[in-house]
Amino acid sequence: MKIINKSEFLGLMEKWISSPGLIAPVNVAQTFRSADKEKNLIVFKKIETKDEVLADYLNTVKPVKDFFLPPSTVFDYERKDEGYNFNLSEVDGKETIIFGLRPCDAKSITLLDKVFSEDSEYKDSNYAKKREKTVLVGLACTSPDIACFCTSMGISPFSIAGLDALIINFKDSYVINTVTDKGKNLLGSLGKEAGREIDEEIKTLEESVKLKIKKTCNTSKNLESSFESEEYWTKVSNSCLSCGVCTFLCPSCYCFDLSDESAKRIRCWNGCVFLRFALMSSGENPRATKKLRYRHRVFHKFKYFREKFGENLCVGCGRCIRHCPVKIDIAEVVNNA
Amino acid sequence: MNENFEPKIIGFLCNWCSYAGADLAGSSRISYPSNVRVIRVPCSGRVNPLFVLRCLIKGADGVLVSGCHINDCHYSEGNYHARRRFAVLKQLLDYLGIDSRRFQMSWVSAAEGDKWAKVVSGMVEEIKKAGPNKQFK
Amino acid sequence: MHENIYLPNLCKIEKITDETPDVKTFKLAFLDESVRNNFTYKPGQFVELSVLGEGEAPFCLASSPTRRGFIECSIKKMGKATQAIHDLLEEGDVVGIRGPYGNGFSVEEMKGNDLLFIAGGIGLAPLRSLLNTTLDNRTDFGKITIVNGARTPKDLVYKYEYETWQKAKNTSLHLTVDCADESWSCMVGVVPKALKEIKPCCDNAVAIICGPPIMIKFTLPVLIEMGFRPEDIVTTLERKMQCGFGKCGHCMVGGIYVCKDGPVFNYAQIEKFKEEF
Amino acid sequence: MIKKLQEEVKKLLAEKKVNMVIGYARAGDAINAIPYFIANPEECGALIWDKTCIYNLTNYLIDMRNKKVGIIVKGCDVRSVVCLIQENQIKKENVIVIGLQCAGVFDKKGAELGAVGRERAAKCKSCNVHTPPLFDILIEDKEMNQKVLQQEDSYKEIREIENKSPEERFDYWKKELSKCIKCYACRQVCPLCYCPVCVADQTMPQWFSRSLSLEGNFAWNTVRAFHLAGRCIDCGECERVCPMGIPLRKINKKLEKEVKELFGHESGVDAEKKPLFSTFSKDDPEEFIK
Repeated sequence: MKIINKSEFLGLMEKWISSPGLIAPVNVAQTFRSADKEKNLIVFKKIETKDEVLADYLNTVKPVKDFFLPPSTVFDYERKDEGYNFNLSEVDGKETIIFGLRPCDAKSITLLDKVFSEDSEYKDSNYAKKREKTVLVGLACTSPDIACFCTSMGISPFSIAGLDALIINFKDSYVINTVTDKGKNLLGSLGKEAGREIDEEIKTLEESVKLKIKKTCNTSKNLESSFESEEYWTKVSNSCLSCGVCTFLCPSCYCFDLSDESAKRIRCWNGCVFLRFALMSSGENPRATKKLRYRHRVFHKFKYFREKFGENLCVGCGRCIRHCPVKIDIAEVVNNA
Repeated sequence: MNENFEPKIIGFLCNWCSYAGADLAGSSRISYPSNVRVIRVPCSGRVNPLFVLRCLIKGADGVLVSGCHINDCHYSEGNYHARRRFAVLKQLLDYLGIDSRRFQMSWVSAAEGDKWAKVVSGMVEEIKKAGPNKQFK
Repeated sequence: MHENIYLPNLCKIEKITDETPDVKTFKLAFLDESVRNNFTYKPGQFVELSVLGEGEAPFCLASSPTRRGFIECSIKKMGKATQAIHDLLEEGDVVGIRGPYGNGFSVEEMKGNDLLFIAGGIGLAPLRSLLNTTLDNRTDFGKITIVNGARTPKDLVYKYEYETWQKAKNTSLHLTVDCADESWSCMVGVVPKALKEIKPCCDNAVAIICGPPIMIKFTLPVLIEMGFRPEDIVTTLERKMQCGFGKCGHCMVGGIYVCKDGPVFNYAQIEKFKEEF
Repeated sequence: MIKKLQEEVKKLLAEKKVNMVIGYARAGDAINAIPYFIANPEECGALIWDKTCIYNLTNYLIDMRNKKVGIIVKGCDVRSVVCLIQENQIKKENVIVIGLQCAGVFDKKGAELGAVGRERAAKCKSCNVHTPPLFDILIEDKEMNQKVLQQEDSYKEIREIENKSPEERFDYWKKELSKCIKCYACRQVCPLCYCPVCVADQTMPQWFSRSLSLEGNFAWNTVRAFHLAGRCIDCGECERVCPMGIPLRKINKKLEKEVKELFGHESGVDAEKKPLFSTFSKDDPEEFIK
């Protein structure tokens, strides 16, 4: 690990704004809710000036998947004499740095990689190109809230899975932990060796932050037995509104919708909790009730994805609990299944 | 405003009065600007505010809804409903920042060919002042 | 296959035949020479046909891979995309084709068995692809029985091929309709009832069913009663599909992506799906 | 107050007058409240009532149209029950309304942190229905009557926006509405958004773009607000649930103000009155018509 004082690091960040381009969490709240005193709406945004970048925040509302799997135009086309010619909205392949994402978002990117870039047969070329061209510089999480449960999902507030480098806010300086070679050639040459006792302090700091996380999610439990229990899943999904908040804000939910409009094909987000997600044009809907839909969401995250890829499709970031209009708690649902 | 800007105006004309009025204006050779693309509807009450919204958002420079005068309506209450509906829509569009001159409403009976010409030329003048609708490009 | 998995290949519509008032069969040829030559597929696979600007929808390939140079899709007017296909497309127009997707029928394993084709309405399309493939190398397969049901006589598709199927070696064709009209001479009644009358023998036989879920639901027990083993009953699952390559999530049944791991499953696999299909 | 509420609900369920009661219960994190569906009388102990009970539960009546249901409502929520009855979506004899006298609930942040003394929700500052206008059973709040509940002018922010110039207004709304991610939480939470197929989901015809372009977002939020003109009862749920913090109430309140000024119509007050757009009056204003 290396250590560098804050002002030097911020100076470096300013350089990033111009050279490869920097994306970081910014508070874009203009008038959040008409009466809320705290005006905070934190999202990833392209940075123009240095002071926009936030130092202390819990997490962004929209996860970093919004950058890799954005709701966007896939291609547009115009008629040619014999047919059509397509102009693909290709990724411009420009280098970018994403700073300030939390370890839970970074872990979710490794889960999305399994579906979109590591699938040899059907690889999403745009996604893969963006992944190559982007350097993920995470910021360790020091103040989790009651909805976080990343520790039960195999990661921790300081974990480096999916990151190219991790920055830890340590007293009055930053500790840099470079992970991949992308991270190394961006930050490798910086700061001086941290030395053993700082490593120890970082460890204890990590343990103390871990203790702050009270919520647990028992993922080793075999959900299979509860699949049939009509009564449990009805009780749990009774208050669900079938809106898209949990699936859209979830960093690892990747279901999408392809649709054609006037002169372009667009891909936008979709979620299995919507009523019309599995509705067929013949009018049949295999998942017509809230119970079936919510049960499918939980099983896809905590059973089906694990059977196929070996890991749960959840990183414990707590967004779906924090932003659910009726406070449905997925960790509780899994624990009591 | 550049002079050669020809606004595109969508006109929803009720079949029994305004459409006949416009037809009368044509047959009695009254000259008026030809910017209004007329869509014939059974009654001004048939016009769904969604049509007006979709026209404006898709880039039309102006929308005109024209129907029978009050208690001339062939279906007796179509224009009452339209009047109430579009009074609210006009306020909403204005509140959200869409230039209020872009959506207008008028009563033109089957005998008022000249009034139709006046309404159209008046509206074209105003939309020319308002300029092309680039808000949603 | 394009580098971008969402990009379709362009196809020209060579021929449109009206099968029934709401079903049309489109004969398509790829514009791009190289694609036309090495576009290979298995019976039972499907393609995503898109009318650019209107919409895209999955359709099974009704033509047999043994007859090269063109592909055929039979399309019933149901939703937005199919409405656009039926109303806007004429011969000579260009459509987009993505695919082939899905696992298709495992023709190799069916070699040497008797085949029982059970089709309901537009369900005959994927079976026609398999049927013509088996007829083109007829000697590899045993006895073929075809049971084709529809609601009314004018809902029967591919009438022009019944002749050739009837006359093929060791093949019997049985037609049945739910409600007949005056010109109807063959059986009347739903497919399960017709099956009971025909009583196909079940040893060393594979049953392939395709049609509306209601028909599959009532035909399966009849087949089990007749002694067909669940592994020998093959059917296609109907689900909403959009991407076709196991990512968009619309077609999931349990942990299975029907578009990529299916749509052809045998009944033993389907029983394991906890979610009722 | 909670004791009395629990007894009333237990009595209702025991006498089989209703087969389910919808109320509030404490969430797993012991801070938030969650909607709670009770079928057997023993579970009434879990019922709670305090400032974190911010949800408008009438939304769940829509999927229970043919069952006899008891519902626990605050003053502002019960107006949506009246609206639903007005629009023949639910039959009054199927619903038993348990009204609560309410002195105001937390705003979204307050409800999540459960902090005492946290700011009251904006809608409560200008609330004039502390005692529900319609109820079958009323649960009084003894201390509430003494408190002087001052009433702010609820259209203050609306006037601020009205005084801006059209360009400024468009820029303000363009910035706000471009944040929308079309999760449709505002539609799913609203008790008066019950269309089987929403205009936004229709494909034949597809009214406006599904993409998050300015055109798509503007169209969606405008149509949603217009469909609630003269119906919205200002329960504030749409603004509360919006994850992107778009001030949706400011659009609905504007329409509520216009509808009151133009036609003197107030939503959800009297069950016999016809909804705004299904009737008309001879002397509706028409100076905007040429």
